[in-house]
Amino acid sequence: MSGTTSLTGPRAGPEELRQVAARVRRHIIGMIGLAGSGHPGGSLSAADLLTALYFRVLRLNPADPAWPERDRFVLSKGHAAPALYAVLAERGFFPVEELRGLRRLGSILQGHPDMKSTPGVEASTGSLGQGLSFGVGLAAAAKLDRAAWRVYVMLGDGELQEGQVWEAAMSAVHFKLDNLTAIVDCNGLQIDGPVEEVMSISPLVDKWRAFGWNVLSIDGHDMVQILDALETADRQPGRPTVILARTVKGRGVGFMENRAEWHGKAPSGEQLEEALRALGASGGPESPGTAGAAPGGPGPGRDGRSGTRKGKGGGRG
Amino acid sequence: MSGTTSLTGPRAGPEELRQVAARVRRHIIGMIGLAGSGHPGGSLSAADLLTALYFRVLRLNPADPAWPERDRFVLSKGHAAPALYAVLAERGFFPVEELRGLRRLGSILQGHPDMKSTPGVEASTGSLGQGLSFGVGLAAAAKLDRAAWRVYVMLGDGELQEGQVWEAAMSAVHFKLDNLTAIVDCNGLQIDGPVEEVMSISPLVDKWRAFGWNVLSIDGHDMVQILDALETADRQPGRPTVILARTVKGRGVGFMENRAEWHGKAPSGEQLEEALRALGASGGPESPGTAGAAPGGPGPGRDGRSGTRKGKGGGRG
Amino acid sequence: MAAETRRMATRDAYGEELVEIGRENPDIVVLDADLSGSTKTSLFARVFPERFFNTGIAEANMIGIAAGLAAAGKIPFASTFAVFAPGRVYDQIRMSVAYPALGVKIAATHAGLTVGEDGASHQALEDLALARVLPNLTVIVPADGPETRAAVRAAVAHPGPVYLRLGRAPVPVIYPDGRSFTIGRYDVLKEGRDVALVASGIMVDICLQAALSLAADGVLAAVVNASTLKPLDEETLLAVAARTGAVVTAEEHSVIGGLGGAVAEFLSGTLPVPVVRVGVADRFGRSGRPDELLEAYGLTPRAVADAARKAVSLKRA
Amino acid sequence: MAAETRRMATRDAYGEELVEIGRENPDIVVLDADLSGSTKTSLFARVFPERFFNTGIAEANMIGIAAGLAAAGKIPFASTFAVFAPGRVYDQIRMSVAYPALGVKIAATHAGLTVGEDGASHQALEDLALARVLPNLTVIVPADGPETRAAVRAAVAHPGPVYLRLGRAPVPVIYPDGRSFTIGRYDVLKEGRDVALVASGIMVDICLQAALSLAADGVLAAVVNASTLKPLDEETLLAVAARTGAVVTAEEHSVIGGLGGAVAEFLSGTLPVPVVRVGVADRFGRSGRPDELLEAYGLTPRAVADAARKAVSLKRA
Ligand SMILES: Cc1ncc(C[n+]2csc(CCOP(=O)(O)OP(=O)(O)O)c2C)c(N)n1
Ligand SMILES: Cc1ncc(C[n+]2csc(CCOP(=O)(O)OP(=O)(O)O)c2C)c(N)n1
Ligand SMILES: [Mg+2]
Ligand SMILES: [Mg+2]
Repeated sequence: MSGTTSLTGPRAGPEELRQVAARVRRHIIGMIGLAGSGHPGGSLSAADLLTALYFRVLRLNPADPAWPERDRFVLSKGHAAPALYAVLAERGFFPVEELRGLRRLGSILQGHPDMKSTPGVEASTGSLGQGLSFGVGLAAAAKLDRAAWRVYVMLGDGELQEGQVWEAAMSAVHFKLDNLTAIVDCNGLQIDGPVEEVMSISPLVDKWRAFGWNVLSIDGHDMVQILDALETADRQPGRPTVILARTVKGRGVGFMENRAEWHGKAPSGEQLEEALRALGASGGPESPGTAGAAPGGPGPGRDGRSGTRKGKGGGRG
Repeated sequence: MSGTTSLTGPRAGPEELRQVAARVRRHIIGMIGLAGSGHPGGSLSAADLLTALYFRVLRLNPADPAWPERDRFVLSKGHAAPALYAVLAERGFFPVEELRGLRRLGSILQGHPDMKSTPGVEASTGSLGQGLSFGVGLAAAAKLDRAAWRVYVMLGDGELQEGQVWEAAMSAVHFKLDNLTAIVDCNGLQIDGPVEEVMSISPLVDKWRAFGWNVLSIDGHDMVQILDALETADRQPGRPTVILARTVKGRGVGFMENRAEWHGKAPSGEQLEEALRALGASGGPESPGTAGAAPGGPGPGRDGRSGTRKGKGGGRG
Repeated sequence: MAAETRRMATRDAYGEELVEIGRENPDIVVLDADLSGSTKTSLFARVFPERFFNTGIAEANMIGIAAGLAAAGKIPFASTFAVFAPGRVYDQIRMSVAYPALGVKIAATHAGLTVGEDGASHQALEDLALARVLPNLTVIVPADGPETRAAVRAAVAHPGPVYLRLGRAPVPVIYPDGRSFTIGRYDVLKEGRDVALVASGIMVDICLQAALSLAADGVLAAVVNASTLKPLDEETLLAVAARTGAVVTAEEHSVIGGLGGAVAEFLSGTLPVPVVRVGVADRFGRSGRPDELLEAYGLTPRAVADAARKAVSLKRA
Repeated sequence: MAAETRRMATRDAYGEELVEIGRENPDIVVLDADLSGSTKTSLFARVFPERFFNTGIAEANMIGIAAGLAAAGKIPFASTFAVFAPGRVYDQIRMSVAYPALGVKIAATHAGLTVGEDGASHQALEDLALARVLPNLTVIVPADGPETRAAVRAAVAHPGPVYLRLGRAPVPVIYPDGRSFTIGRYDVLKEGRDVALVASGIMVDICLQAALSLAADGVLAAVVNASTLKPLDEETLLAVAARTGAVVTAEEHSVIGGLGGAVAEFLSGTLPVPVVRVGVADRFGRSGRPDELLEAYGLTPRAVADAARKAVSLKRA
C-alpha cells in the first residue's frame, strides 16, 4: 500500500480517507483470518469511523504515543480491536507487520485492547460497558488541567444495554464535558441477533436526548457525514455530543454484511480469499511485504483546533 | 390506634387511608427513635404511597404471607424499611410490638428488608438499584403462569442513578410487562444533597418515556392522586407504568422536611418528642399498649380486579 | 493423553442437559445475556422460547430477574461467561440471590485460560474465589461432560443457589454417561500413598497424567476429583491427607482463593500437612492458544509432578 | 481494654489525611458515590470542590472515571462502602484498574460487622477475598488512625492500584502519630514463643487483649499486625511461624479467602504449621450493636484465645 505523509496530516480529504479505510478493512480481514479467531463484523462496521478519527480528527504523535497533548480515543467495544490495530498500524504507531501477531502468544496485539501492550491504545477494554466511564474520567482530567485535548469513545449499539453506559452518560452531562464525543456504531446487531429483537434500545435518539446529550445521526460509512459530525461535535459548548452512526455490520464483505453469525468468527480458506477479493486486492497483514506504515509525526487533527479550544478548559459544573 | 377491618378491605377511602398513614408515620419515627438509628427521611416521604398500596391496592393475605395469588411489592429503596415494616404491622403481618425490635440483634426487623426474616417482605434489598430487576423477574413469572397477580416496585430518585435500574427498565418494556408498576419516590434528595446537584437525573419524564414506559406524574402525598395513578397503571396494556410521585423527604415532621441531614439519622430525646407531637399523638411502637394490628385476611385490593386481569396473563414479547 | 480419548466441552453438556430437564420440569427457566450461542443456552431457547429470557448485554439485570423468577417458584439457570458472573454481578448475586438463598443456578461458561485467544478480559481466573466466599452458595466445578450433566440435575434438586463453572474447550471425558453426582462428595480416581493430587475441572485429567509420570519415578500419587468447591468434602480430604501426608491442589484458576485456598484453609486448621498449589500465579491471562497458555502458565502434568515432589519434600522437612 | 484508650475511626483519619495530601499534591483527586459524609471524603470536597467528583449512586461509573483520571496522570481516591467496592464493581476494578495497573486508590469504609445496625446488606465480610485475588492490586487494612494516615501516604507513593479497607466505628489508637508505614512489612507488636496471633484491622487490638489473657494461662503469644494483606510479608510470617510453630489469624471478615486464607495458603506451601482462623464463619451479618455482633460472631479476645489453644494443641498432635 502507498502510505503517504499527507494521509496523516490534517487535510486528508474524503477520498483519501476512503482509500485508507479500504486498507484498514483488508488488514482486519487479513489479521483475523491469520489469527483464526476474532470479530470481523463489528470491526468492519467501525472501519470508516476509525479511519476518519485517526487520519483526520485526532491530534496524535505516533512517534510519541504518550504525548500529553494528544487526543484520546477509547474503544469501549473492545472486541473491534482489529479495526483499532489496523488504523494504529497505518498511522505509524507500530509496524504493519505486527498485525500478523494478532491474538498470538507473546504478541503486542491482544485479543482485546490492552493499553499496556500496544502503543497508541488508550484504554484496556473487552468487558463491555466500561469505556464511556473511562472517557468521562479522561475528559474530566483535561478540564481540570484546562487542556485542549479531546476525548472520543466508541460504543456498540448492543453495548448500550449495559447500565453503566447510562451512568456514564448521566455524569458526562452533569460534569458538562463538552470535550467528550461518544460514537455509537449502530450496526443493528449483537451476538444473539438483531438488537431490536434481543433487547430493544429504541428510541435511541430520545434516550440520549433524555440523558442530556447533543445527538447527531449520520450514515457511518459516509466520510463526508462522518467528518462533518465529528467537527460539529467539537463545537458544541456545555455538553457532550453523541454521534449515532448507522452502519452495516460486516461492511465491505458481502457474505458478512448484516449477518450476526459473523460477529465473532474468522473467515478461513476460500472465505478469506473471497473476503479479501471483495475488499479489493492484497495489502493486509497476510502480505506484509507490500504494506508500509505511514510515517508518524505530531499533527493537529484539524484546522483552527487550538483556536476554538483555548477558551474551553476548566469549569465543570 | 383503632385498626378496623374496613381499613384492610378494598373500600378504604382516602380519609381512612390518611389516618392509617398518620399512624404509619408515628410508627416510623417511634421505631427509629427507639432503635437509635435508621432512615426517617425517605421512610416518611414514602408513607402515603405505601399506605395506599397496602391498604387499598395490593391483594394480600396477612394470615398467609405466601398466598400464591398475592400481589408483590418490592421496596428497592431498602433503607425505607421502617415504612414497610409499619404498613406490614398495621396490615396484620406481624404484631405492632415487633416494631420495637427494629435493628436489634435477634429481631425479625433487620436494618434493611430481609425476605427470610420478616413475614410480608417480598425481596431482600438495601443495596440500591436491584429491586426493579427483581420485580421484572416476578412479573415475568406471573406472565409465564398466566397469573393475575401484579408487581409493584418502589425506587428512590437518587437510586435512579444506578445503571441497573435502566437495564431493568429497558427489559420490562421489551418483555411487555404490563403487570409491573414502578413508583419513584421523588423527594428530590439523596444522602449528599439535592439529587439535581449531586447528579442530575432530569428530565425524568423524558427518560422513562425514552425507555418506553407509560409515565404518570402525581403528588405523592395526595391520596386521591395516588389511588388514581395506581388504578390507571393497572389498566395500561402492553407496557409497564411508572408513577413519578413528587414527595417531600421527611414529610410530616417539620424539622426533617426537605433536609438531607435527616436521610439516615435517628431523632433523639426532644427531637423525638417534637416529631411525634408533630405527627399528632402517640401510638407508635414506643407505646405498644395502645397499638393494635388490623386483623388480617385475604382481600382483593380493589374492585373488578379479576375481571380486568383475567385476559392478561401469558404472552410476552 | 491417548489420541482416542473422547472429548466434549462442559458447556455443550450443559446446553444439552438443560433441554432434557426443561422437558421434565416446566419450572425450569433459562436466562442469558447475549451469549446464548456460546453458553449453549441457545439449545434451550430453541425448544422453549417462552421460558427463555435474553436480557441483552446486561448481566446485573439478568441476575436480578433470575432472583425474582426464583422467588416466584421458578428454577432459573442464568448463564454468561465466568468472567462476567460472578465478576460483573457479585453484589447482585450477594444481595438478591445468596442472602435470601434463592434457588438461582448460575452456570458460567468460558472459565479459565482455555478461553484462549480472547485474552485477559475474557479469562476468568478469579471467579472461584468470588463464588466461594459467598454464604449459601454451592460451588461446583465439573470435570467433564457426564459430570456436568449430573451436576445440572443435582443443582435442580438442590433448593439453594448454585454456581456451576463450565469451560469453552473440549476436555477428555473421564466418566461414563449417567454418572451419579452428589454435591460435596469427592471421587478418589486413583489411590496413592505418597501424595494426593486434589484437582478440579480440566486439571483432573492433567493430574491423572501427572500421576502416571510420578509413578514412573516411584512416587505413588492419589488423584481426587474435587468437583464441589463448596461445601468441601472434608471427610475425603482428611482421609487422603492423613494417608499421604502431602497434598497438591490443581485448578484452572488463580492460586489465590480457589480450590488451593479452600484446601489450605481447611487442612491447616485440622491436619497441617504441606499443600502445594498449582494454578495461575496471581497474574492476568493473555492471548494465545489454550494449549500454549496452559504451558506458559504452568498448568501441565509436569508442573503438577514438580509440585508433588515439592509437597513430598516438605513433609520430610 | 483500658477505659482511657484514645479511639478514632479509620475513616476519620482517612478523610483528614486526604485534605493534607490534597494540599501538598495537586494531582490528588477524590471521588465518591453519594456517601461523602460517611466516607469522610466530604472534608476534601469542602476544601477542593473542583477536584472532587460525586458520581451519585453509581459505583461502577465512579471506578471507571477514576481509572480515566489515573490514565491522564491524576491520583484518584475513590470511596464508597466496602460492601459496594469491590463487590458492586469487581469487574470494573478488574478491567479498568487492575489489568492496566492504573494508580486508582480505592478507599472503602464501613467494612465488617462493626457497621452494626444497618445489617447484612451493609456489612462487608468478603471484600478482602475479592480484593486479594486481583493481580496488581495492593491490599491494605490499617489497624488504627495513625496507621491509616501513613497508609494513605504510602498509597500515594505507590504507583499501582491500592485497596484500602477502613472502618466506621472508632477503634483504639495503637500507634503514635506519625507512624511510618511500608507496604508489605508487618509489625510484631508483641513477641511470644507458643503461638503467633496474626491480625488485621480491629482484630489487632483484640489480639493484644487475647495475648494478655493467654499469658495469664502461661501461653506466650506473639502478636503481628498484618496490615498489608497483599503483598504478604512472607519473611515475618515465616519467622514467627518458625519461632512459635502455630498461628492464629484474626480478621473482621469471612474466614474464607481473606487474611486467614492468605496465611494458610502461604504457610501450608512453605512451613506447614497449624493455622486456625478467627473470623466470621461463612455467614451473612445481621443487625445489632457492633459490640453485640462481635460477640455473636465470635470476634472477641476469648475466641482468639480459644483458637490459640486449639492451634497449640494441633502442633502437638
Ligand atoms: C460485559 C460483557 N458482556 C458480554 C460480553 C460478550 N460480548 C462481546 S461482543 C458482544 C456483542 C456486542 O454487540 P455490539 O455492542 O452491538 O457490538 P458490535 O455489533 O459493534 O460488534 C458481547 C455480548 C462482553 N464482552 N462484555
Ligand atoms: C448500591 C448502593 N450504593 C449506596 C448506598 C448507600 N445509600 C443508602 S440510601 C442512599 C441515598 C438514596 O437516595 P434516594 O434513592 O433518593 O432515596 P430516598 O431519598 O428516598 O431516601 C445511599 C447512597 C446503597 N444503599 N446502595
Ligand atoms: Mg452492534
Ligand atoms: Mg430521594
